[in-house]
Amino acid sequence: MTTPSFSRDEMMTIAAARALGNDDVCFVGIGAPSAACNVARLTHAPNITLIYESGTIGTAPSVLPLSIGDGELCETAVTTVSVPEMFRYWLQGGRVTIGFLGAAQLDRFGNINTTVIGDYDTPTVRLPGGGGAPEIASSCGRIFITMKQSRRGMVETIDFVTSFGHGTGQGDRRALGLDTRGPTLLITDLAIWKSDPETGEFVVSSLHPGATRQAVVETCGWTARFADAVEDTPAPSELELTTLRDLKARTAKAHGASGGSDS
Amino acid sequence: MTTPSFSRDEMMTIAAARALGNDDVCFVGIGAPSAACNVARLTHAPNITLIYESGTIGTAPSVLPLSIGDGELCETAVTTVSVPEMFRYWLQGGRVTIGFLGAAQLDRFGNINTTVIGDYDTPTVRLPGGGGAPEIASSCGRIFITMKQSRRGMVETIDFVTSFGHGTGQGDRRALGLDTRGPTLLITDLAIWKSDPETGEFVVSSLHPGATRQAVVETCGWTARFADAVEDTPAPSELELTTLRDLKARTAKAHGASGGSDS
Amino acid sequence: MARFMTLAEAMKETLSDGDSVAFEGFTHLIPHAAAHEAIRQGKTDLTLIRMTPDVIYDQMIGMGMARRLVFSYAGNPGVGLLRRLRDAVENGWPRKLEIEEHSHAAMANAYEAGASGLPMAVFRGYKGAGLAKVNPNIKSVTCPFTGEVLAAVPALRPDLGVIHAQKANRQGDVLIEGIVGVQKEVVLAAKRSVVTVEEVVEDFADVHPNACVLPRWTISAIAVVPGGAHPSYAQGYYGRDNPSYLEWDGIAADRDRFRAWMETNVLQAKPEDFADRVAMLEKRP
Amino acid sequence: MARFMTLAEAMKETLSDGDSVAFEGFTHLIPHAAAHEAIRQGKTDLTLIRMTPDVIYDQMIGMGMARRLVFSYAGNPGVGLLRRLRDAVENGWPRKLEIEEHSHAAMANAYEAGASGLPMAVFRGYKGAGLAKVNPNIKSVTCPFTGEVLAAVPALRPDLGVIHAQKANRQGDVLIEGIVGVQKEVVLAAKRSVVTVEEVVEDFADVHPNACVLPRWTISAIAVVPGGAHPSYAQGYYGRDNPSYLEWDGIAADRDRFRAWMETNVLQAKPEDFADRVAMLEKRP
Repeated sequence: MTTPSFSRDEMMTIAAARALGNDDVCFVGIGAPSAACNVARLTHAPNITLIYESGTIGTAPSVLPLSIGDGELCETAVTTVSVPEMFRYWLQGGRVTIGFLGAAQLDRFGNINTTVIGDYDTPTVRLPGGGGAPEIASSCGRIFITMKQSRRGMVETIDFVTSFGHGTGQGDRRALGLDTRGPTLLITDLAIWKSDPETGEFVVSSLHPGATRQAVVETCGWTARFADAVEDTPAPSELELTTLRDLKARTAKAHGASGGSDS
Repeated sequence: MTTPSFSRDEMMTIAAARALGNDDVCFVGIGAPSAACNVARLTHAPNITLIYESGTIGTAPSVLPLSIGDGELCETAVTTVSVPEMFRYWLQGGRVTIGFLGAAQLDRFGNINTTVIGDYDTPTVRLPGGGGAPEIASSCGRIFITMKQSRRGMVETIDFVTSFGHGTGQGDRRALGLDTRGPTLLITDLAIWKSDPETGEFVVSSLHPGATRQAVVETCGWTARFADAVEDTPAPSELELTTLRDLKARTAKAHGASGGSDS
Repeated sequence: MARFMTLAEAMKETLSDGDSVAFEGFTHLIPHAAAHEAIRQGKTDLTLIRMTPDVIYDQMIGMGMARRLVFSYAGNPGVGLLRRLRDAVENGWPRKLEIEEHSHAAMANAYEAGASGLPMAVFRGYKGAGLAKVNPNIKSVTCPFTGEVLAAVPALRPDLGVIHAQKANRQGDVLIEGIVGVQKEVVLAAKRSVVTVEEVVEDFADVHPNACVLPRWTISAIAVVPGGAHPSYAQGYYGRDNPSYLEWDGIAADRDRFRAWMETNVLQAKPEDFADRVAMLEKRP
Repeated sequence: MARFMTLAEAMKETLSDGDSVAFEGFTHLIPHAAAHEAIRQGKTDLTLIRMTPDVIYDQMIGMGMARRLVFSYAGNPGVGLLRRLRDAVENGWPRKLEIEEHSHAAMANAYEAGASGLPMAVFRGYKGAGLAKVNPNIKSVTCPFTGEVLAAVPALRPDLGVIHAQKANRQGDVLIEGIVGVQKEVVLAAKRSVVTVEEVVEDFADVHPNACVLPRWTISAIAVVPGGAHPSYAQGYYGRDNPSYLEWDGIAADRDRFRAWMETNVLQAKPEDFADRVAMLEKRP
């Protein structure tokens, strides 16, 4: 077994960064990979607009925030607005092209649970809840989801629909009056999954270096589908990796050894 | 005939100023007597809060503005907010104790017309319209009206209800779900009129120096009612008159000879 | 994404005959230069939207450019009535003008709803007011929690929003300070937007974090037009030219005098002329 | 009208058992000192309202002060779950906690509606979301113009709103800068309000005209508590004390350790202690 020059976590973050473009307006909610967004900004997408739900618009932090409301976000932002304005004018106003969400539980249709494990009224585990996710999922042009693969996280049926993806398949969004595209991309530590335009299901479209089909299947609670032609995710470039590691190093230095959490 | 040491206009403005208190939050709409509000602020009510609908809160102009959005209002304000916020948080929020309104036509129940003379669709005279008046009339704690008396302005029936006073009498406001008091005071160049708590009609409660019952009756298009005990409005004090005249002089100097309009 | 261009290019690219357009400004920062450019380009059949149509809409209406007016207070601020508007409403000159009339609260809420991507604005208003009887776009919704009946009006979503602002930075972000009115809302509510600015600066490094800034990607076109708000004012740049507002009352009182004034001061003029018009005005802090 | 008083007096005068209260702050300016004072005063049966209940609500819930929680995201920012809150919801310790759960958009809109004097907030939300099925306070209204069905939630009108801000002037006006969250809205929406501030200054003469300022007559009580947001931060005064947030995860994990920590650091402490806690923190620009 060779020691890779990068970790799975790093690959996941860099694959997510690559999916972002210069013209994107990206809503970085709680739990979302602000590392990915900032790597994109520091590499191929210098003009990307990053919005954190605390009200900071067009922010460009030199270190990763520990929370979605760190002072650095405000200090480097184009403008900082109130939270009601953020949700009314900016998110609901339809100005955000990409919303990033994480998940405690995810199903194959991109429906997400971050509310409870077990029954809502008598939960086994009370999770933090949805925060901005229900409206991020409906108002952003597209939704990107990032999470590490596990059978506990990627499940056949989620316990609670915190935010709506494609419901039980394509067409469900339109039936609810949603004209945004919903989850189109799932980036894990093993693969890139894309939403099938016909069924709304996530389908593996690219495997990260070193990841196998078997590893994907074994760490996924639903029956994983693969595209006809599964591609190989290019390994992180020198620039990508250096940018990410420098960002993490600056963050650790600024916040102490504990720094660098994405939430 | 003696020459009074003050004009009827000055008496009207000063009588209106006296009706305002230190704790009042006063919404000074278009056409309203900002002279009265500022005389109050410069004499007995230094802590009165003046709000202009342009968004300026707690303003303290040294000269009278020519418009409700003069720069001086912003420069001297505690804060300046957007116009949507002004109408949502501040006016609709129920924070304004007194709204000042003027009128092209007024009836005895404090209903006001500033929209059209004649029919709405084929008007004889197209007036500017209501601006903030419809919601000022409903959202402020009390409404004070100032106008010069004339049979053309104080009429039996107004052509259009721009803003609602007491409708056809007391009880009509409550029937509409309004829990504010509506017009309680009418200050003219001849008299102070108060709203009868029983009928909602304006009743003359005080005659200005030199004004007679006959003059009031002759310049009012409805049958004027007088209180059982009609008082004499005290003549302007030296301080009141000096304050008003200094304000007007500063205003004329700042804006040129044309300055000093209240609208 | 904001592109810097001349005012002539900006209005040509963004405004078409038949469009709905809001030239907004609340006494402060009224986009006179942009309105004059639209007049020079002879745009027609417009639906003009504005809380406080004043001199510029009196001019556009008098030139016969407007098919319809959506508004809440039509006056010459500090002076009185708008005489070209009156002539259009009372006499149909130079053409008939449809009007949709609201209160300030309704218009402000309707812009806010437009900026918020909502189809309607909900507020407590129009209680007992005559406008609710003559304007079919004033409806109501009932609160499902309290049963209270609230007013509802359609959101305003103009094809084009036009404002004047103090400055842009090189990236195209726009800063508005002082009486900010509904300017942010109209840009966010509109499908396209044009902003004229007094100047372009390198960056906004020292600006207050909560100042009113429109990010570059919310704006279609920026044109640098010093003095472009004249005879309105631009806080920090120049004061209000009150005599011009008073003078307008006389100009607008007579159809021929109006036409002659427009020919000289608008049709034969250029955006660059605005800088001269404010040169002698007191600089406001 | 704002009156200056001690924090102990302010909380005693404004908060009663059984009240609904919102201690608001969005990562920035969280009113820790005020929450600790409420804990010392042993208030009980409270309905706690907040978009992002974090450490202070974990503490109040762990002390058994809360009957009900209205919220949209319950986490320790940058760290993880709230262990006292979980213990209350999952095990009813130290008492059962009713919850009313919303999304951020709903809560932000509900505060905005409260500040606006409306009975409800209307927004486009909860489409397909599970909360709409379990929270009876999520209803809908239909747009009378387009037929679109929009979400409606009751306005938030707490008995008391509590915030921390950078400064007050001598007259009692309050200035909030940076990430302003829903702080203005909660003060305007609440029946009574308490503001703790870092300092009192003579006046705000040099402040930006559109900065977030709460006029004195919108506030009930102001208490000067330097460091009163610790371990949250106050832009311009001190940075966030991240280790304290991490430490909380361990403290809250164990009921006994929690009780002991509260005894030492809250029950036996004073508002004045907060100044010491931020003395060593980096000053943020």
